[in-house]
Amino acid sequence: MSAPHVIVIGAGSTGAATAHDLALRGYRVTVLERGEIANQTTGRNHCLLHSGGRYCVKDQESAIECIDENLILRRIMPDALELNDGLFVALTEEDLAFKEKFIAGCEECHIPFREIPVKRALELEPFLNPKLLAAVQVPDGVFEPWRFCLAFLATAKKNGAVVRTFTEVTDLIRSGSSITGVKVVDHRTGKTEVIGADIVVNATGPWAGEIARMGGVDVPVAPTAGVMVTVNRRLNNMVINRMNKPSDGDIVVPQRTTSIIGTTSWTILDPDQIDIPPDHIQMMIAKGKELIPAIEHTVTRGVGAAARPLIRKANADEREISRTFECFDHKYDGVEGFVTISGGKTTTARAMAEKVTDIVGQKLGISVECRTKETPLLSYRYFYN
Amino acid sequence: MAIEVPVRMFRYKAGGEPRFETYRVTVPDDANVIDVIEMVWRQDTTLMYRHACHHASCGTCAVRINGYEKLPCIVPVKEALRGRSEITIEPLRNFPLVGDLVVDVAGFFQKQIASGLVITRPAEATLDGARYQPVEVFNESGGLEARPYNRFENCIECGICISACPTMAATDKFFGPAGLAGIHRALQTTDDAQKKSLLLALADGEHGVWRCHSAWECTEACPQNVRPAEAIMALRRELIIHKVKTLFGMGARR
Amino acid sequence: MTTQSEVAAPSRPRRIWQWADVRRRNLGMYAYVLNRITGIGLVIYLYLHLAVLSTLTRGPSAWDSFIAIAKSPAFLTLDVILLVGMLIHGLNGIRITLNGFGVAVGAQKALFIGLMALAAVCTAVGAFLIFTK
Amino acid sequence: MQKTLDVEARATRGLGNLAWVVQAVTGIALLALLGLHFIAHHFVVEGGLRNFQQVQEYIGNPLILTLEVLFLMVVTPHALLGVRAILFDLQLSEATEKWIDRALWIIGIATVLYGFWLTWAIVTYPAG
Repeated sequence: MSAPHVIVIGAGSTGAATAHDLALRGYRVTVLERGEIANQTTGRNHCLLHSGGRYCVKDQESAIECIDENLILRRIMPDALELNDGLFVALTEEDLAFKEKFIAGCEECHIPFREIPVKRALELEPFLNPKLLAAVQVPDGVFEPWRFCLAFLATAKKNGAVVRTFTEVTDLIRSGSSITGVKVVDHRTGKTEVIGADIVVNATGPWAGEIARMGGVDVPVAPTAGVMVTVNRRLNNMVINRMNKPSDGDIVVPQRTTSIIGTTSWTILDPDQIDIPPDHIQMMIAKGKELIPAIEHTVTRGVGAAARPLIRKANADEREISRTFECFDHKYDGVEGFVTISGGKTTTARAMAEKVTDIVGQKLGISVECRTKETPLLSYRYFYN
Repeated sequence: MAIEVPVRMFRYKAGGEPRFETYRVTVPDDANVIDVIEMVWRQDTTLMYRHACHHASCGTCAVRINGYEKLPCIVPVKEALRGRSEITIEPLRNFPLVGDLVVDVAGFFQKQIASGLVITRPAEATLDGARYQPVEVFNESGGLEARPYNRFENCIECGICISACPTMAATDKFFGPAGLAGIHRALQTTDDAQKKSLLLALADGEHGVWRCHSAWECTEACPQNVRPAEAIMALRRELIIHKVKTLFGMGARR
Repeated sequence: MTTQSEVAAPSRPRRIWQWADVRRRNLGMYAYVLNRITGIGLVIYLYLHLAVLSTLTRGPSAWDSFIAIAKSPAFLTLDVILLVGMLIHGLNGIRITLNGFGVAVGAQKALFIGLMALAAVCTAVGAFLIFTK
Repeated sequence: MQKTLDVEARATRGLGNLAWVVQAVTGIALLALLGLHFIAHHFVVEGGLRNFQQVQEYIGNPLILTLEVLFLMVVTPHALLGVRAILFDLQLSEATEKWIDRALWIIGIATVLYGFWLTWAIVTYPAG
C-alpha cells in the first residue's frame, strides 16, 4: 500500500515547513496555494529571525521557541540568512528601567546576550540615535520570507511533494464525519477539480478560520494586521530593537539594501481587505526616527501590510496575545482527517511543522522520527529545478 | 486622499485568448502600483499575479507598467500616471506565459543555479561603504565568533533584465544578463580555481557573454542597480585576456 | 467591474523582428539596432559592388560606360548614403569593441554621441569631396 | 551546483566564443582598410572614379593589390559573421543553424576566390 496522501493548504512558512517535514517522513504531499508562494502573511512580515528577545519578558513560551528555532535554522539554511545579531537599545529612563527585566528574561529563556558599551554600539551602528543609554546584543537575524519558504518547498519537492500555486481551495469534501479531500479551482485554467486526501492540513494562517468553516468547525484566529515601512537605504546591519515591551514602531530590521521599520497592530475582520490607515505610515517613520534619526534623510521605498494569524484568547489586547502557535486536531470537534495549525511565527515554522506532522502521524497510526532539525535544506533556487 | 485609477490589465488563461480588461480602482494617492493590482484582484480574484514582500526584495512582482519593466511594489501610482490617463499592466516579456501577469521563471532560475551566485555577501559599513572589519557575532551554538557582517546580494532575481534584453527576445539559449552578472559576482567571491574556470567556461560559451548585443537595456532597467551589462563587458575583457594568454601559451588551457 | 475589453498581442510566440523593437528603449538599444541595420545595408552593398566589378572583366568599354553613369549626381548621392552607413557602423564598432575590452564601459553613451557627431562631420566633408571632385 | 556548472559549461562551448573576437579584430582592421579603399577610389583620382585604364594601373601596383586582396579577405568574414549573428536571432532549430554555418563557409570561400579571379582577370586584361 502506498504512503498516505496529505494535502497542505497554504504555502506560507507554516505550510512550506509542514510540506517539508511530511515529505521527509515519507508521506505523499500536495501543497495547495491560491497565489504565489508566501504572498501574504509570511511574505510581508518583519523578515526578522527572532532571537526571542522581543518576547523574553511578556511571552516567554514564544521566546524559548524562537531561540531554539533560531539556532536550528542557522544550521539548516546557513547561506540564506543575514546573521548580524540584534541590538536592544534603551533611549529613555523608562527603557533603562526595563533593562533588568530584559536581561533576566534572556537568562530565563536561555537567549545568548551580552551588554556592549554605548560607544561600541555607536561604532557598530553609526546611524543609531546617539542619545542611547544602553545596548544589549542578542542573536537576532534576518531572512527573506519568499526564499525562506522556497528552501523548505524545494527540499519537499526533492522528496516527492507536489506544490501547486494559483490553485485555490474552494471547499472541503466531507463524507460522514471525516474530510476526504478538497475542491479546488486552478486559476491557470479556471477549471475546478477534486483532490482526495487521507488528511487535510489547514496551514492558512489568518484564513484558517475561513477554511475551518468549510469543514464545519471553528478556529479562534484573530487576524491582526501590521504595517511595514521600507526605506531606500540600509542604515543598520544589526536588527535595532527598542528595549521595552513590544509596541508600535519599535524595531528597524535591515535587509538587503534597505531598512524596514515595523510595526503597528490593529484587528481586522477580513485578511483579504487590509486597507492601511494612512496615519500608520507617518507614525512608523516618526517612531523609527527615534531609533535611527537618519531615517529623516531616506525615501520610503515600499509599504506593506499583512495579517498575523494570532490565536484569540478571551478579551485580550492583540499585543498581549501570545505569539506561540496552536495545533487543532478537529476530531475533538467531531471531524476526522482535518488538522489546523495556526498562530506562531515564521521563525518557529519548523517547530510548528514538527508538531502538526506528529499529530498527522498519530491520526494515521504512523510513527516516524522528525528529522528536520538536522536535515540541511536545498537552496531556494532548486524549487525551480 | 484617494484617487480613482483606470487600469488596462493584461488577462490570459490557458486555452483562452489574451486580451486587455480595463478596471477602475480607488487607492490612496500615495499608493504603489502593487496596491492597484491588489485592488483589481479584490474585484476579480481569478487574476493571477506574483507578489510577496512589497519592498523590492523578493523580486516576484516584476511586470511591465506602461510597457516599461518595473517592480510595481516600488512604483508610486502618481508616477505611473504621469502624462497618461490610465495605467497599462502586462507580464514580463521573454518568459513563457503562465497566465495573466504570471510568467514561468523556472528556466531563469535554472540558469541562476548554474551561475553559482551566492545570495549573501559581506555587508558594507553603513557610513563610508568600506567593508566592515570582523566583529563579534553569535554563532549557531550561541557562542561568539569574529566575522564581517553579511547581507543579501543586490540581485533579487526579478527577471526584469531578461524582459528588457533584445537578445533574450531572440533566443532562450542566451545565458542572460542576470545569469552573467551572477557569474561575474561569483568569480569575484570565490577563490576556488576549478570553480573559477568552470564559471569562465560557462560565460565563454557561444550563448554566454559573446551573444550579448551590447544594447545596455539590462543595466537601464535593473531596479537594483546590478549593472549586468557592465558585468558582461568585464567578463569579455577577462576572457579576451585569457584567450590571448592561451594563444601564446602563457595561461593554462581550460 | 469590467468596463471594456480588447484583444491583446500574446507575449509568446515572440515576433521574429522583436530585436528591432526600440519602443520605450534607450540609447544603447538604438545604437545596437542602428548598427545592425547599417550592417545589413553594407553586406548587401558589398555583394552588389562585387557583382558590378565583374564588368571590369568585359573590358574598357563596358566599364567606362558604367563609370559614366556612376558619376551622375543620383549615383553620387548613393555613395554618400554608403559613406554614412560605413561611418555609423565603423565608428560605433569602435565603441562596442572598446567596451568589450572593458574600456570606457561607464562612458558608452557619451562615446556613442561623440562618435556619431564625428560621423556627421566626416559625412559632410566626404559629401563635399564626392560632389566637388 | 558544480555538476550543473560542468554540464552547462560543456553545453555552451562552441566556435561561437571566437566569433565576437574575430568580428572585433576584423572590424578594427576594416577601419583602416576600408578607409584606404574608399579614399583611394573616391577622393584621390581627379574626377572621383577611375576609368578602366586607371583601374588597371592602380591594381598593377603590388602594394595596392595586396591591400585590396587583404581588404576582401577581412571584409568577407566580418560581413558573414554579422549575417550569422542576425540569422541566429531568428529562433531557428539547431539543425538549421548548423546548415547556416556550412553555407556561410562556402559563401565566404567563394567570395574570396571570386575576388582573386577578378583581380587576376583585370591585371591580365590585354591593354588596349
